[in-house]
Amino acid sequence: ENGVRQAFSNDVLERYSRQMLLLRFGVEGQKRLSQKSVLVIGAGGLGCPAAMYLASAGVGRLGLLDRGDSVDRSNLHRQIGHTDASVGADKCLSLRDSLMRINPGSSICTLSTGITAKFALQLILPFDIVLDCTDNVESRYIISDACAALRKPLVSGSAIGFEGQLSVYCDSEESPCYRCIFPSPPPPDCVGSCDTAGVLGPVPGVIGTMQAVEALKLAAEIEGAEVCSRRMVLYDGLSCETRVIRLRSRSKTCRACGNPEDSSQRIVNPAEFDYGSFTLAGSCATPQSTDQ
Amino acid sequence: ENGVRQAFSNDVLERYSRQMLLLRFGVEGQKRLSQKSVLVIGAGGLGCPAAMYLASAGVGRLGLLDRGDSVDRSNLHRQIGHTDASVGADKCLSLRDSLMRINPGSSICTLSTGITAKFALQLILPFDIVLDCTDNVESRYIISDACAALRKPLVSGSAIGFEGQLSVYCDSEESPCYRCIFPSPPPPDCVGSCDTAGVLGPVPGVIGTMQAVEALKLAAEIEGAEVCSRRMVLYDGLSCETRVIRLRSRSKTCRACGNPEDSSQRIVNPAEFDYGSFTLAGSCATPQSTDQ
Amino acid sequence: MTSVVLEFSGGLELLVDGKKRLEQEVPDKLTLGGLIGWIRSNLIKERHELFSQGQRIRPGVLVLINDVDWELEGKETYNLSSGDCISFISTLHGG
Amino acid sequence: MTSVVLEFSGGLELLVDGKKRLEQEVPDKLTLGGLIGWIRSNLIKERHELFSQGQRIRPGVLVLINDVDWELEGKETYNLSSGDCISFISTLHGG
Ligand SMILES: [Zn+2]
Ligand SMILES: [Zn+2]
Repeated sequence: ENGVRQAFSNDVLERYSRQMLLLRFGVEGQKRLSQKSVLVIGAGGLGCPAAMYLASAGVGRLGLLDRGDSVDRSNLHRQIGHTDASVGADKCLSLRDSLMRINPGSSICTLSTGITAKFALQLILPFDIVLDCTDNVESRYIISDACAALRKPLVSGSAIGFEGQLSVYCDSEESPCYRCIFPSPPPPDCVGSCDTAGVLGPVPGVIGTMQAVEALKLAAEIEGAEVCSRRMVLYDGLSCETRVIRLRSRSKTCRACGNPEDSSQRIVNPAEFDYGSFTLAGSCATPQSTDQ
Repeated sequence: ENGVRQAFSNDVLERYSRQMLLLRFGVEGQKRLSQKSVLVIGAGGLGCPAAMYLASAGVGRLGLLDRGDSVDRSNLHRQIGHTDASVGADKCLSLRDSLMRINPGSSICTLSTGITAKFALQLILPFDIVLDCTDNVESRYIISDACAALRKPLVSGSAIGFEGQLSVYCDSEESPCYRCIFPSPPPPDCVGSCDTAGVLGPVPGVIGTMQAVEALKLAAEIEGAEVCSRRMVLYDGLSCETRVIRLRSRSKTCRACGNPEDSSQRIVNPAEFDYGSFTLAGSCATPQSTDQ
Repeated sequence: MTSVVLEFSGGLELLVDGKKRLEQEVPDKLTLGGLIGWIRSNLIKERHELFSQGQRIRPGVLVLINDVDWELEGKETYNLSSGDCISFISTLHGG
Repeated sequence: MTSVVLEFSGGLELLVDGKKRLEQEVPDKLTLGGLIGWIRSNLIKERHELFSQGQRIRPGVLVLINDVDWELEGKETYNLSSGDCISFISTLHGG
């Protein structure tokens, strides 16, 4: 009891009491959580609820990284971390304001440069856990390759229309990275976006909130928790069907996290890989590579 | 195109454009949504995200009903519609403020009396769709009995610890009500609460956000949508497992929505039913009734 | 003996050492009511009333036979077969 | 003919008239690669390249054989059996 009071102020004890009550979480879980840092990449439909629940729960340090977009009114039907008054403002700063309103003690750093291949390792290195809340194929490969190189656990979410998907990569020796599962990129004309195909607001909300659950299990090292690695959650909001599918393990020949036969194929640092050509090469008009 | 511009202002067109882009939603779905009213009962861990996504999406009229609690700091780790500055304020008003920040055009009425048997029919009658975001057995029976009497679709969510459940009741002739599935209440000492057993913040978040998805399908009458009736979503955040189980249909002898053999057993109006004795009668020390 | 899978969730797993899924040998020719009584006597160490009163499951617990609501399968009278998966799900009320 | 269940999601259902689940008779003794070619020729009316190049599924599509990643089951060489459920899931990238 004395130890608890020494570690936490009364405000903190009260704020986090309902999760510290959980037997598997407890005071020790809260301590671990308060010492961890989480990077949320993308301040949109996935990143808003994910960051809101992580800041509320008392993650030690939260990083928000977005590509410098400003809040657009068309974001507001799903990006509940922004307000009408913040239309036109920088998304990272707008989301940070919302998080600070909920939990003024949060430690939040923001960067509006987006994730780039050149700086991916530097950007990710200072964090313990990474959330991919982005909306494009190129970012997903850059983030995964960097997490694979640094062996940082990556909680990846995506959503469009009425559907969402969630998976955790690189969280253990056996866990695959995104590239293990998707060695070749999809053809660019097969990729939809929420801005062109539309999305029902709470669908990315469900996935972003599940990303927060997975990140909290990793950060607080919750006893008996199983994160969603080598698995993928599929949520279809239209039919209200969910399933969890089993995925392959880490690939020994993965270019990012394994040892390809031709060692020059190994991606050691995303800065040295041409993501533009890679994702364009998936074009439907081009013969496919043989690894998918 | 002209018709669209006549029906909606530019602000509205922009705000809801990403859901109107959805083929099954479209302009007509947005119109239907803007003409519907939804009552969210409970402004806590489930009600906060549910109301935030419903207000953001442009539901015509939103009712917030809570039992007059004020915001406590221990709510803030999961109730993301409240802010640190609102600690001590009325929960309905605090949540309304957050919704108005997101969508200043929202039409929101609040009532801090809680749901009571005496006024259940009057409270629910003016709304098209009801969300049960409460945290106790008695409220769940009162709300369901009233929705059964009025044949109002009821989107019911619950969560505790690392687990959550979701189901839709009374949305069609074949749909059961809560009492069809649970004719007898659980013993009071078998019922946990988030305040005594604890809860991981984003777990009710996942369920509350799914409740918003179900309510939007009902309100916008989305073509081809299947709501979660005669089914229940189970989410276990600790293991990241989800499943959707099939439940029985409406019971012909249900006291709330059917015709019990002894017609005096029929609950026509919750005001005439003694919920206190009913939920206490479930005590483990008492012989069970024969209907479960 | 008959081999079945037993699943416990919604807090019921706390009655069986936190185990959410058990592969279990049970006596032959049990009905589901008989299985409930057998679990109460053999797997549950304390607070038995949180699970059942004899062969009657306590209110507030959903029972599934191979993922289907037992209400559709005869409830306590259902005859267990080898390989059956029986789920006991306590409903939640928090929020 | 062999009877299988085909599932399409993540947008692939749009290639087959919006159907997410199809019970389908297919020729006997197909491999999974053969099935992919058969679907491309028989079920898909336009934009075939969004599904496959011949018997090769397009990148970005997860294939499951009875709920298991096909990578664990021999991929295109897997021999279809009656009753198999084959799922084609396009991964999503939006957020
Ligand atoms: Zn890899
Ligand atoms: Zn009923």
